[in-house]
Amino acid sequence: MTPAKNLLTYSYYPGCSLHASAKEYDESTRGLFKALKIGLQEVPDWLCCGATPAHNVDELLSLSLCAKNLALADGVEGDLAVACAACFSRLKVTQHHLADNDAKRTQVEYAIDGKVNLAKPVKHLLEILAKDFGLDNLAAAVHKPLSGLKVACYYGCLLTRPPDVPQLDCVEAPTIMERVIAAAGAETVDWSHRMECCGANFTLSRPGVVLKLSGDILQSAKRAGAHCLMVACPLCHGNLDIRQKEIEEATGERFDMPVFYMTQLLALAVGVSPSKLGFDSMIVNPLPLLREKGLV
Amino acid sequence: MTNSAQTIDPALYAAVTDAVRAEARKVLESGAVAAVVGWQAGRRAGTAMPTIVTDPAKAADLIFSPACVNNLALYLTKAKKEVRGKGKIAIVAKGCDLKALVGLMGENQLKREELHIIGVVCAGVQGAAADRSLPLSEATIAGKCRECTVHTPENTDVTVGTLTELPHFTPTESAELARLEAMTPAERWSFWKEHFSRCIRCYACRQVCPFCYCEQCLCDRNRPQAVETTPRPAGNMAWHIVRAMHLAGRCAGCAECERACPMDIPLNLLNRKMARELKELYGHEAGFKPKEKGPLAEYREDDDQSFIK
Amino acid sequence: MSRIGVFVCHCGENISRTVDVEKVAAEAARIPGVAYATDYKYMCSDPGQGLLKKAVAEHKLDGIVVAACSPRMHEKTFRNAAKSAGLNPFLCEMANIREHCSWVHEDREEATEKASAIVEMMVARVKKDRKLVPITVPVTKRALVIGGGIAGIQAALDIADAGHRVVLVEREPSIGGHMAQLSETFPTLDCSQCIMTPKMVDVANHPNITLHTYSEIEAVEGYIGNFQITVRKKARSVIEEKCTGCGVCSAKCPQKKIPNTFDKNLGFRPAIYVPFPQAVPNTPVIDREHCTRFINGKCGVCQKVCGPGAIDYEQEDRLIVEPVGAIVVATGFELYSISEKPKGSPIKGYGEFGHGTIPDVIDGLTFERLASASGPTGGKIIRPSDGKEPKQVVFVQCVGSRAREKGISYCSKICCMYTAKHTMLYKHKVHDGQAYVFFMDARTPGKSYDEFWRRAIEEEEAVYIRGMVSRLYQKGDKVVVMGSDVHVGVQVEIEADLVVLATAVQPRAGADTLAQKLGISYDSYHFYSEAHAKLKPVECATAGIYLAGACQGPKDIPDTVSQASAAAAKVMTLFARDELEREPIVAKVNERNCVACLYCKKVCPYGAVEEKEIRDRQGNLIRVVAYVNPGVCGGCGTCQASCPSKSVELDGYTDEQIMAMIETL
Amino acid sequence: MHAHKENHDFEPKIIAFVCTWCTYAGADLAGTSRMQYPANTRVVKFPCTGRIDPVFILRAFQKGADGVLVSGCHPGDCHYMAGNFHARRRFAAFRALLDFIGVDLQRLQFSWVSAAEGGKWVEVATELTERVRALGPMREFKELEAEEQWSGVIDTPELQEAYNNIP
Repeated sequence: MTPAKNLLTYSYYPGCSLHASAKEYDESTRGLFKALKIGLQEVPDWLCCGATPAHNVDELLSLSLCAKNLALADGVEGDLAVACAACFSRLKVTQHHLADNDAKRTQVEYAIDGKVNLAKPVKHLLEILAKDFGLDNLAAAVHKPLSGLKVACYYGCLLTRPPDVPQLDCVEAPTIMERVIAAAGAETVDWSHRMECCGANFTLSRPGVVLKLSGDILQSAKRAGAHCLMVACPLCHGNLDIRQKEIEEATGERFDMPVFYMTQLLALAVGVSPSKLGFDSMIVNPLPLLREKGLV
Repeated sequence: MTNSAQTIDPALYAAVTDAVRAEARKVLESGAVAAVVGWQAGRRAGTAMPTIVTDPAKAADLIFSPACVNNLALYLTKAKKEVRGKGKIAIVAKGCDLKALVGLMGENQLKREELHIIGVVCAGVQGAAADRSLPLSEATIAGKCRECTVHTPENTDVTVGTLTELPHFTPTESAELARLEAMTPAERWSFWKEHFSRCIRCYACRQVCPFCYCEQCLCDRNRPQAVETTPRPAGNMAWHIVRAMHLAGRCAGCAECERACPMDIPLNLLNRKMARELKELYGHEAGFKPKEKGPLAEYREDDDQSFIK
Repeated sequence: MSRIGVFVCHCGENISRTVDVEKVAAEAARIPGVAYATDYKYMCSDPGQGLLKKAVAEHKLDGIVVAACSPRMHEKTFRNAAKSAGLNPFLCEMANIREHCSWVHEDREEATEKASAIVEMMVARVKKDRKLVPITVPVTKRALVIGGGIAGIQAALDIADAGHRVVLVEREPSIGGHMAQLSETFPTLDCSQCIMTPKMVDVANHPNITLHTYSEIEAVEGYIGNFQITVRKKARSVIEEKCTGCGVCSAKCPQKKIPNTFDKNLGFRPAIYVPFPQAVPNTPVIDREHCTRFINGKCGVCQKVCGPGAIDYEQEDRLIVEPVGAIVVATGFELYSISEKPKGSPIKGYGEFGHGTIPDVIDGLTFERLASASGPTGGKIIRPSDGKEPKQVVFVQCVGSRAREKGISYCSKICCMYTAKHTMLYKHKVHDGQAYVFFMDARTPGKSYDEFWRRAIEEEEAVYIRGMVSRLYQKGDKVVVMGSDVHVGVQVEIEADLVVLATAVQPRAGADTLAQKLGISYDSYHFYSEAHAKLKPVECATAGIYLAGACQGPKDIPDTVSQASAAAAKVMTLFARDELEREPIVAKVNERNCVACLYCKKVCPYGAVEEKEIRDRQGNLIRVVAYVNPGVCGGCGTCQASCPSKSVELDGYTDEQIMAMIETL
Repeated sequence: MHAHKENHDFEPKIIAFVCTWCTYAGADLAGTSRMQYPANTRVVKFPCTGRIDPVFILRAFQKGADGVLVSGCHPGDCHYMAGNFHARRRFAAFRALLDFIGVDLQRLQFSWVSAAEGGKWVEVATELTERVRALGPMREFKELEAEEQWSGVIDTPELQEAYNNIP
């Protein structure tokens, strides 16, 4: 059987970051999906998912925000594709939490004045690429293999945790990022800090914490011989990319480690023009590395 | 071979007939089997009847047509079961018949290695009241065939015939099942009471069922008498409940009971209902692979128990 | 017509207060088939029983209903009375008009009516009762012990000392099990080998013990008192009867670089080897997978150097059949390997802990070999990677245990104590070293256990950090341990030279396969299930099979030895009689009607149903029917409810008896 | 507690099929604890719920039971390890069948009552009795028992008279 064409189509929840600080994640996602002929239709009128702060302040609010988004997504065909690790986590947590808590569910449904769709499959882009689209098909779509590029895949806290909620891959020793990027011809490194916290939103309130934690991550990646980091979360990206200079100053160690969104690298590999992938909005300039590897 | 929008092309059956004859001759001539259980033409035009062929020359008598309604699995465990003493037996089987054969293997009544199964691709057979001169159509096809999912047998020794695209038939049995399920219990009770009251306890349903192979039926016992044997409504009700319960998780859905019933009691509705329940509860379906245990002979610790206080 | 006697008890006033017992007796007398009915103040008293016996004789009764308390209370009493009156005891039934009637109802009229109905029901039942005779089963006074660790050794020695023959089967080339691998044992720190090896020698020298090492259970047939065990004696390539154990073969074997599994791969051994110097039997075995002779036929040194000519390259596996009457299962445990996810296991791996990829991350048993005076390092604690003495050692408890999200929710029970022991052994050998322990809880119930643990902290200066470890990674020549200290509420990072993981205790691989052969049940982790958690902790639900040691659940040495002796005691109890007698509530097959659909076999929780071939006098097979082994049948009756033709029937609960009761409604 | 006796127009017949190890012992415990419940229940003891054939339930309804209770050990507590697991499937199927035939399932109760649950036994027995009492007699099967068919139909005054004259 030849691979089915044009069969996959998804509703798409970009989330706030992808319309702002992580615009390049959004652009590269759309570019990648277009190149792979996977349909992607943005959910109209979506709201903030509540991100990491809402559930610390008001649980009902955080659940209701996601419930509302799920209700909105109901109107768009296809499973719900999510790029941002935090949005993904919140949406999954909401479904998981409301599935076995009728009382909460009633409250939430009252708050959003409608039904919550707990059945709508929420899928991270990685899952779509690795499972729905398939690694073989992905490999077949690669025009420009990322050969020679040593990538440290960084998962952060939210992609696989807590256990039983996202069900993306093995909770503590996942390989899905490695498998996806290897399909695009890159080499992955075995490194220790794939799952450690980057400091997240302490970046504003206690930057010192972020400098330490993100610094450890960069050191570990460098120790393993990686040329660059690959992430799937706008906040991690911010900490590792924007704060990299400060970390270098604090530790006195040079990293020069570009931090890519996974879709940027994949889109590059399947032949999307580099000019459309937002490389210019990255703080650590990736172009020298990409040129060196003959990728641009 | 093409089927017009409404009818099934008889050529499909003709092709199967040729292939069955050739296969039967081959296995009889080579001595691979001692006999072939199949169908031959009946005395009246357009009819068919079961037959056992032992002479290669008689292989040409075998046919396959929409009149081949009988489930031949029956002939290996009950009527004519002595034929099995002769050696390996070939049997012609439609998808539904094959499920019965497979069920019997799971119940230790048949051994796969003692059979040579000639699977036939079947587009359907005639309903009880069909005009036998017409090709199969919405008007003539049997109820069970309208929703058949096993046109092509699997795990056979040989499967003959090619399935072409079939017309869409109204799923009358599902519709009837849905109608009953939508009724109140009281309405259902009067539905079945009316049907069962007509039962004359001829036990044709039992005789024709490949799974009713007990030496002595529970319902014929008198010490103790679990089921009243006279054809009174009370005993009839008990008989049909016990029958349906005993077939639950075993029935292959050949609907021979319903076909054989002289009083037109819709027996397959009960079988269909139980099959669906067991599928929903335990994911069990009669299939083409023998199972070590049926759904009512195994369990999972986390089986549904929402009905238990 | 039957002649039933009905005896209505007042139970002092317990029944008669709410039930009009005279009326119940009077109504009972009117039931067809009742030849005699009376009431009495205390039926269970001597005069009451006397009354019953007298009535049996006087009225020639052929069935008895005692309407009194629950049968759980006095059924035995009245059946014995019936028996001494010459009646088959199973023709005596009780109508429960106390617990189920007089005590739960206040209205006298209602209660009396109900009591009469209950009596009527039981009279109907008694009419269908059949005489039953207790089943006797002969007992072969010979025991099989599976597993030659401390549990199996203890059980075998106890049974053998009681004068019974024992067959001990061990999978490895030597008995000894895990205890032989340990260095010193808690809480006394006595040397494991010093207390273990004498027992091993006792086994070897015991006239009542037949030892099969390098052997496995191939098949189990039969039932309590009458098992037939087929043992596969794997080809050793060394003739046990000829070998003197001189060790020249091992010394001369050119192939010397095979990882020593007994030493947890820390050292090497030749292709012909005994697992450890004190092995019992001291007979080597050729590891055919690694022996050059078996790989390419190009060696033969051992055969040449063997004086007694004990080497036999052509030796094949042998099957030995041993008849036994009881089985003790003592297959022990293994440590959960976190580096790889066992195939088909629901247990998730621990990739983030680096065991198997970081050489200086080891498990507890490996540490035992490092610390053992007879181990590969002679008891010197060194790192596997570079042989240096580790100055900072981190011990991590509960790796795999009590981790529901990883697939194991139970506590492995021994790790708290052995980790405390490890910190002590380490401190005794590396005086300037520092031990850290990450722990969730310290569980130290047991005689002198908590004192031992406290000593590790207070005297041996182990630093206990309450918290979990999230990740281990190699950084230079150190292993960084990232964890948390929940008491202080901080994240902790320790750069360790060596990390020791207390990984979960699991049943032996293949425990499920053996259980299926034996027909015993096991839990989702494959630990064997005892018949009752409290009151039958060493019996299996399958009669005649007993459990000892960690195969039933994680256990330390004292508990293991206690359970082994308990299992041995159970075996001796069984062997104290020549014949076994049991209640005849068992299923029987009506072979005339059975069509061998074998639904009974499929549902039987005891594996008591077999296929039976019926043959004519010439030996021709007529047909196959089901057969219920009365020695194995537990008497639940699930077979009967599942039998389409009711060709199997449970004595004491036949369809006739039940239906007769229903008919009285 | 000396509640006055309530008079009901209809007292249902309830038959309880119970296993000896758990529910029978639970009912005994209700007795030794002197708990009170309606006197409508008749207990038939089985070794295990695994022994309970659906035919018994059918027969009970035919013989005049207005309600049937089937009760045994909680899952995992079975004295015979698995009898109740088999029973659970069998009864799930039988229940579905009875429902399809049109039997009101409110008259058929399944429960797990352990040897320690005297209170639960009382609760289950009371609930079923009260529910069935409110539903009224199980007419369906009783009417069937009385119905004749074929030669048995007395459909003329002559036949009726002859029938009445049978001594």
